[in-house]
Amino acid sequence: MERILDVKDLHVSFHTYAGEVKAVRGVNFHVNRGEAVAIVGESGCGKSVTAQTLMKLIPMPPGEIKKGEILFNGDNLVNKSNKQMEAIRGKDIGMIFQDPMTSLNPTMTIGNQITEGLIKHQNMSRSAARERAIELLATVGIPQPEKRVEQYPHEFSGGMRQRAMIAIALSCSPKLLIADEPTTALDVTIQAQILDLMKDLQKKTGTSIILITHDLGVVAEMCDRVIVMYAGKVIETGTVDDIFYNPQHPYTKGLLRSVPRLDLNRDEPLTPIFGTPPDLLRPPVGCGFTARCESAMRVCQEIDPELNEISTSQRAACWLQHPLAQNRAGS
Amino acid sequence: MIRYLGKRIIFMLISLFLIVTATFFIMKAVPGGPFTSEKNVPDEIKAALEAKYKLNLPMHEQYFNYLKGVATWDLGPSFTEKSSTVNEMINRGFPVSAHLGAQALLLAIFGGIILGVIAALKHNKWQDFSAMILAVLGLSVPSFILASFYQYVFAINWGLLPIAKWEGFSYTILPSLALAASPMAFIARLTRSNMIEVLGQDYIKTAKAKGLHSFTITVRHAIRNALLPVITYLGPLIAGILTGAFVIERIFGVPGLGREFVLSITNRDYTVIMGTTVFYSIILVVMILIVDIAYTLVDPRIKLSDSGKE
Amino acid sequence: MQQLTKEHFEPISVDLRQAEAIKRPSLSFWSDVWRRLRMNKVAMASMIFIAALLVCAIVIPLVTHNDYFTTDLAGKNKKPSAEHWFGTDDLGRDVFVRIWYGARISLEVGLAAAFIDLIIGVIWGGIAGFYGGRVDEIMMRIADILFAIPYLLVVILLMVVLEPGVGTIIIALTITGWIGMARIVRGQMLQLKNQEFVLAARSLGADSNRLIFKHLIPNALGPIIVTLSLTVPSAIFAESFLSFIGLGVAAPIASWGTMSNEGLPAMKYYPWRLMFPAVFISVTILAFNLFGDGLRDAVDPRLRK
Amino acid sequence: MDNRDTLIEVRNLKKFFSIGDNTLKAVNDISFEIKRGETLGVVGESGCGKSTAGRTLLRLYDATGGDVLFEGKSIMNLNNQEMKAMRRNMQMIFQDPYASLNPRMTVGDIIGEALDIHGLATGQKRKERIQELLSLVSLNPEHMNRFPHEFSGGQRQRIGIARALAVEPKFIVCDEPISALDVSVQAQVVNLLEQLQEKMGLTYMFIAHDLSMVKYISDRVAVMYLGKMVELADSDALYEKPLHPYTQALLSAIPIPDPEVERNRERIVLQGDVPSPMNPPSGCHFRTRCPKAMPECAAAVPEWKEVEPGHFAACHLYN
Amino acid sequence: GCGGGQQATTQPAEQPATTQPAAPSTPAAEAKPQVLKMNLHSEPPTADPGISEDTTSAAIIRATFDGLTRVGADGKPHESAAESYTISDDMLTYTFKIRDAKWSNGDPITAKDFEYAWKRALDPVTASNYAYQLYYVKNGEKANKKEVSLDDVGVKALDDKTLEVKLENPTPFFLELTAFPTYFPVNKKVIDANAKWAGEAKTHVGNGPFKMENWEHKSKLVLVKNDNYWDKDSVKLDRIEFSMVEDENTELSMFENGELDWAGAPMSSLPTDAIPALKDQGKITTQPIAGTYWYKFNTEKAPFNNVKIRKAFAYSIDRKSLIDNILQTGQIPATGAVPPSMVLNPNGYFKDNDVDEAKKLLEEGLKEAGLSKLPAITLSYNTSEGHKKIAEAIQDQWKKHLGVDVKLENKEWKVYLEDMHAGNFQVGRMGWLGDFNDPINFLELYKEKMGGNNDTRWENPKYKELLNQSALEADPEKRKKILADAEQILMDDMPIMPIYFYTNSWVQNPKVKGVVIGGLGDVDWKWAAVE
Ligand SMILES: Nc1ncnc2c1ncn2[C@@H]1O[C@H](COP(=O)(O)OP(=O)(O)OP(=O)(O)O)[C@@H](O)[C@H]1O
Ligand SMILES: Nc1ncnc2c1ncn2[C@@H]1O[C@H](COP(=O)(O)OP(=O)(O)OP(=O)(O)O)[C@@H](O)[C@H]1O
Ligand SMILES: [Mg+2]
Ligand SMILES: [Mg+2]
Repeated sequence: MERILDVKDLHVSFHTYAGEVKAVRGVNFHVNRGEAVAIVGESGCGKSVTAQTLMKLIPMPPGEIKKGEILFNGDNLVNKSNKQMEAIRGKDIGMIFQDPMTSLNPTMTIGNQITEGLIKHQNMSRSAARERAIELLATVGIPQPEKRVEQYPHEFSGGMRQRAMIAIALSCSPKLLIADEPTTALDVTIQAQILDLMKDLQKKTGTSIILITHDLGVVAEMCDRVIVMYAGKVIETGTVDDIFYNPQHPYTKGLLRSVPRLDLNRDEPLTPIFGTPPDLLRPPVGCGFTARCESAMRVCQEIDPELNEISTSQRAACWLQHPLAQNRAGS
Repeated sequence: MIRYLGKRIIFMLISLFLIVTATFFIMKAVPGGPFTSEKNVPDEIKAALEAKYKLNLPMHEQYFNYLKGVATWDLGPSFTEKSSTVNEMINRGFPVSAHLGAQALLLAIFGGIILGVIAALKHNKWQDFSAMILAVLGLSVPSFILASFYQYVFAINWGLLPIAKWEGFSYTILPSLALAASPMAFIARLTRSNMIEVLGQDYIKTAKAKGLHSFTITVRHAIRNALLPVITYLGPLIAGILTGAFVIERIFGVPGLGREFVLSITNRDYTVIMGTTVFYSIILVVMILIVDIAYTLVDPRIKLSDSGKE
Repeated sequence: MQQLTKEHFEPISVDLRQAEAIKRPSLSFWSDVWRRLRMNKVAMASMIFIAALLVCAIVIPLVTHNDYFTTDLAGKNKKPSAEHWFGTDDLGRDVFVRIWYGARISLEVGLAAAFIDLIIGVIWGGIAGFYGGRVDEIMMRIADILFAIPYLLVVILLMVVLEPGVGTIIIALTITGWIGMARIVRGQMLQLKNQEFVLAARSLGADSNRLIFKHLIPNALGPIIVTLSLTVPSAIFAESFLSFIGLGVAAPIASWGTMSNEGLPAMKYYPWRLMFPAVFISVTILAFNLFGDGLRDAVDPRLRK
Repeated sequence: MDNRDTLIEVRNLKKFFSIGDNTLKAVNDISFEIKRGETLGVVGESGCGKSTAGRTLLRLYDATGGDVLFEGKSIMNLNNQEMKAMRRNMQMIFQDPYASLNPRMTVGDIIGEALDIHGLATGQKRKERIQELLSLVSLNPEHMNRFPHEFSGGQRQRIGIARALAVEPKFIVCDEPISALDVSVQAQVVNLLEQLQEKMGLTYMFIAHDLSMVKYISDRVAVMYLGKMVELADSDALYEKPLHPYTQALLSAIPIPDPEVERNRERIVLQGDVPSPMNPPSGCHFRTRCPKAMPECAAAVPEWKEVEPGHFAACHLYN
Repeated sequence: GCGGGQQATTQPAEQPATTQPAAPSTPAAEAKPQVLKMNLHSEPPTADPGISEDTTSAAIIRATFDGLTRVGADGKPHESAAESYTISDDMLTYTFKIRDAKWSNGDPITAKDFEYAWKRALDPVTASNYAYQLYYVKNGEKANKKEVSLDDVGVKALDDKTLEVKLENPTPFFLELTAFPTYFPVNKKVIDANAKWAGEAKTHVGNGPFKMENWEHKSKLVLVKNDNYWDKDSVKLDRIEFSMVEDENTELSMFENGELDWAGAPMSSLPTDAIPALKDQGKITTQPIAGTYWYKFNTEKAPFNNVKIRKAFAYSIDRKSLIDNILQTGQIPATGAVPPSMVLNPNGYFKDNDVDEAKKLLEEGLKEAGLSKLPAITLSYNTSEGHKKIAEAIQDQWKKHLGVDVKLENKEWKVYLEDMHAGNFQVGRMGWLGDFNDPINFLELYKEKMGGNNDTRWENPKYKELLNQSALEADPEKRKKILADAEQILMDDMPIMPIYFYTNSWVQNPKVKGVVIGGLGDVDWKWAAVE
């Protein structure tokens, strides 16, 4: 399978008053053509930073790509100038942001916000771009698109805004679509609509998708592969089935366990992961999960585990995978 | 909309009435009158003068006469400038002050916005610091010093521009510059902080993700949103600037309304005090209304309605 | 790479409490503000400058051998020299000493006016913004009306009613000075009053006073500080105007504003008479503004890391 | 369950906001009761009036109409003094653990405020009580001098809970107490709430839009749509046999964290958007998106009735 | 009279100074129009002679109108609109023969225009501040106070060319008065047609050497030569262009830039700080004018109810040093009330800077008052940089010489005036510029305790008596003696403490010649020329 994106050993830091926040600490993953990959993980574990780094959208300064490669179609984006990036953004890689309420410019019509990208990347005339914008709005299921293009975001409901965002992201038929928690701010029924729409569009256009979320239900519904992040690192990756049915990392397990299921009885208590994620200002030595891990070992406090191949599709970074620890894995 | 405007206009009229009333009675309470002078005139002449200007009437009658004058926009004769009526003085002085003010305002708004935008775009870099030091200097050097300084440098030393008087475009440059300094500095600071805030907003990231050039983003997405708070500040500023600035007008010999404001008070020129105050207040309340309306034009989210706006 | 042994794979018990331990030192709100402020070099420099200014204004007049009132008509308009560091004015008085006496007045007036504006503006704007609706409408219209009444007239009336002096100046400055602060605070109130923590306090049974003064105003500190740092310069300028009218401190003592006013016509001939007071005003105001900006950043929890 | 007495009774509660010249009917005539020691879940889409209902119920908003009885006593006509006393009985936990804690107050002061207002404890006793409360919500009592920004989201939410508990209330409205939290942390808070309920016999109104969590925590669940209550039943009954088409759609829309289930699931995907609450559709508000809409839905507002014992719904299908 | 925030009044005076007589016009001068560029400082409040009361208006009116007489470069009134006049033996009736001349609009000038103008000024309806200038005319005062009809006023046009004036008393300076704006004729037809005739250049009609071409209010005013003027051959200037810039620094800068031909007195003043430099360049012209700058004591309030203390304060001032260092423009130290141009006792009444005597007097005074030490004194002045400097210097001198603590207090002008008139002060600054050139104008001020301009609350029966006597005395020498005695009393009792006599100082383009400036500071451009 052709890799459209290959991220190698990515390190991203933010320089703040308090010191260096190491938000992403050596992330490796890839995305194949036509595939939907999920990135899951707790809030603050570096999902958004990773995603935005792919398009070099993190503010620099304070952000800095300290190390690593981002190979997009074989080109290393890390070395590209801002000007070169402008040609890629929106055209080859599209992005949908988490909060549709704040991601659209409140003082500009929806139509203008869609046509901007078209005019820039496709050299369309204003009127052609407008026609296309109406088409796009229709595609994402907005009724009366001719009327709606002239409206402002505040005249749209949340779901419609997110659809408009999708229309913007898809306007130039990008090869890769990054959706950063596209439905977190939406209601379940609207979320269902949006996910349906994205699936549909992916089928039609064959675009690759990186879907960032922390809702495992959404992952199960949408994606082919999953990347689990924790404290700025990838700790486990695999196909959806691998992750849901055969999780290896205690964090992944904990995550799956703490979600209440509809079939759960009220008398059984939920099983949360105790504690809080580490402060990335002072990233822990060793595995970042040690302090919260029920099967922590001494080595976890000292040495950071690397991603180990579990199967052809699954890899996990945990000392429990180490031969010396095998006997303890079950306990 | 019509209902809203109607309500606003009624509020405006009430405010105006209160301003006129308060000013009238404060003015009467202040010691000295238009005919107080170093060379006391005989009482009979004083009485004749007072009769001529109807100052011999009981206070409430003077007050009602005055209200009547305001309502019919007949503000009466000036006591000191015997050849003019207050209406004439306003008609003459306001266009000049407004011209000067408009120029200064344009300068302040454009200059302030440009400075503020540059500072925000180069946040915490030297451009930011220099722009802000410039802005703080604008706030910390009083306009009269600035005015004299400009005169000294541009007019006297370099001879580039006329020193004073009001006879053509070149005469308007220095006073406009001097008048614009402080509002420009203020607008620059305001714009900067709003810009920084706006640049951190999600929709700027969206725009970047579209691959737009950063200049396009600044112009099309950021500035407009950053200017909203600046607009609210413009109401009183425009009113103040358009109706003149005493110090600048005096130093540059500009025949504007600002001098009238101050001189009428030192001369206890009652009709002029009242006339200029009424005029200023009208401009002020109208400007505040216009600014509110302008706000809805710039920000489509805001509807003109009583509780919708804050 | 280190050799891994079996011991490395001994389980360790995880004290869950410890997992929740907060690793950063505990700091009270103000000490945290102070810590952040200290890291802002510009703000610290400004603060040190202001402090030095205050100390000088107190100390220098006590120790110098020149005084601010003794005229020496023969030695008037002298250039800066070893004897008179900042030169002399048109009555032969030492500008250096006059600057420090002036600093006392200018700083006193600037700070006091800013402080009173703060109190009135915060209370007025706080109440208007908090209660909103009709109360707000009426209170803000009153402010507008006050703003429109000719200031000079009010000042002259005041002059008749009150004895001239620093106190009177401060009263005159604050008659309308608080309006700007009130506007800012009101805007903040309108924004903040719908925040959940306000609702939370309300649900505990907190009354309006508590909500306004314990919850809302502390959270509006940022804009309040910035407005305050703009109030100081306008008070310093306005003081010279009021002193000129006759409301302020009596000659021969002179504030910086008054000294620049007097020095202005001498700009061409005896530039030091304008330059020293003007530079002191500008630099002081610059310092106040930079310090204000720094403090604003320091008290803003959103910027805290 | 039915042997428990009624703690809260809500009768025809209404809360309208006027926005400009329009009226927004955020809560429009809802009635229900909550038994002592029970948890009533409230679900519904964003903007359907859940928070408003909770707040109006606590008289944080002045109700436009209707009544709320606490232990049989109406709280709508209490004067300030009586209301302050009543606040000790009824508390609220807020949705956003970041916005609901005053960033300029220490944790101790945030919790202590409740004690101060009601004069419950002063001096050393106040301190002890605060520490006790912190321990109760599994926070380190030594942290009372810290500021909210030093805590993580889950910890902050626990501070919010400690604040609500400080006055020893009988009834707590939990307004989406977990939706701002991470999945891994949500369970911590939910477990805590459950424990506290057991320990102190608390009664909850639990507002959320995460239906799985609501099902887990609630005895009964109410579903709201555009200011109206459309269904109310025991949670098991509701999830097993939803009556209202909206409830059905809602349940089917929940993504299940199980790829196998997801692959084989039939979902009811609703068409269209939630109409503006400013001018909701006539008759049944849901009819514009309802897959089973009938002509009479537009004509009349469906009646709120007990379709099965203890299972209420407002839908023309059951008329 | 003033030095204060307000405008001075002006009147014809004796001994005017001119800036060198104008040279006869040369062909070269005719080739190019002669233009004089002046600054008026502020907008003339009016160009109507009947109601004018300030220097600026008077200057414009003197340029655009012509009285029966006009004060020439020699300081004497000469026939102008009047071709000739006769004075009756009792000196109570003047008969003027009006010259054949035209108004600027071409109407003939008749005696009726004068009669109309004077009666108009006296008419209470006109409410002219300066109507009292006409009180010397019979029944003038009574008519103005509505006691008699205007028809009873002693001015009458016997025919178109003859004007008969009856006076109340023999008034030696009456001819001079007829050169004063209130006595100028106005054109009835013009006034009847448009009550606001004097407000615009278009409608303004005069009979003077110049006529108004353009008046942009607050901004500029242009006068051009009036071809209908009877003496147009003496008028060399083609145009006078006035700007109206109030700021003295700006004015001086414009002068230095060549944009003005004149800066400083009498319309404006020179910035004090510029004076040393200007003096060094030898550009400054200084001329005394009839005015005195003095401090008034409130003689009813302790400690200045004691004459010795008053004297001590007056004697201890070093006037010379004030003049040399602060004022710097050749003012004369005042040791009497009456200015030099009408001086009664050229040696003054006491010694300037007599510190020893002052100390002695203070000691005696304190003893008399039963005080051991003087309490702090408040010295008031009206808001102005100039007054402030003098006050500061005097404060320091009193401190040094007498060891007195003096507080300074400044007030806004009109508030100050009210306070002074109400006796609400201890020592306060005032000044007086002569309305006409006679000592009585100065001495009269302190005749009545509650007189409008006294303020000091001082009254002396002997002084009053002497002044009354002087009014009846016909012999000028004897009268002078009487007045000198009166001034002696004034200086013995010292209710006022004279400081200096005013001067006018200005800088001008050396090419400007023939501008006549009177002893009261009035300016006349009739004979001016630019070479
Ligand atoms: N501009 C910035 N300056 C400083 N730190 C930053 C900045 N942006 C992100 N970070 C830090 O980087 C870390 C990772 O943040 P990121 O936004 O990627 O988390 P996330 O996984 O997307 O979380 P969420 O689920 O809440 O969106 C966090 O600790 C955050 O505080
Ligand atoms: N103070 C207010 N003024 C005006 N309208 C309000 C106010 N508070 C809420 N509303 C409106 O009332 C309706 C119901 O709001 P509410 O906050 O109760 O919804 P919710 O169900 O809690 O939604 P969410 O799940 O987003 O919290 C919304 O349309 C909202 O816009
Ligand atoms: Mg994120
Ligand atoms: Mg809610």
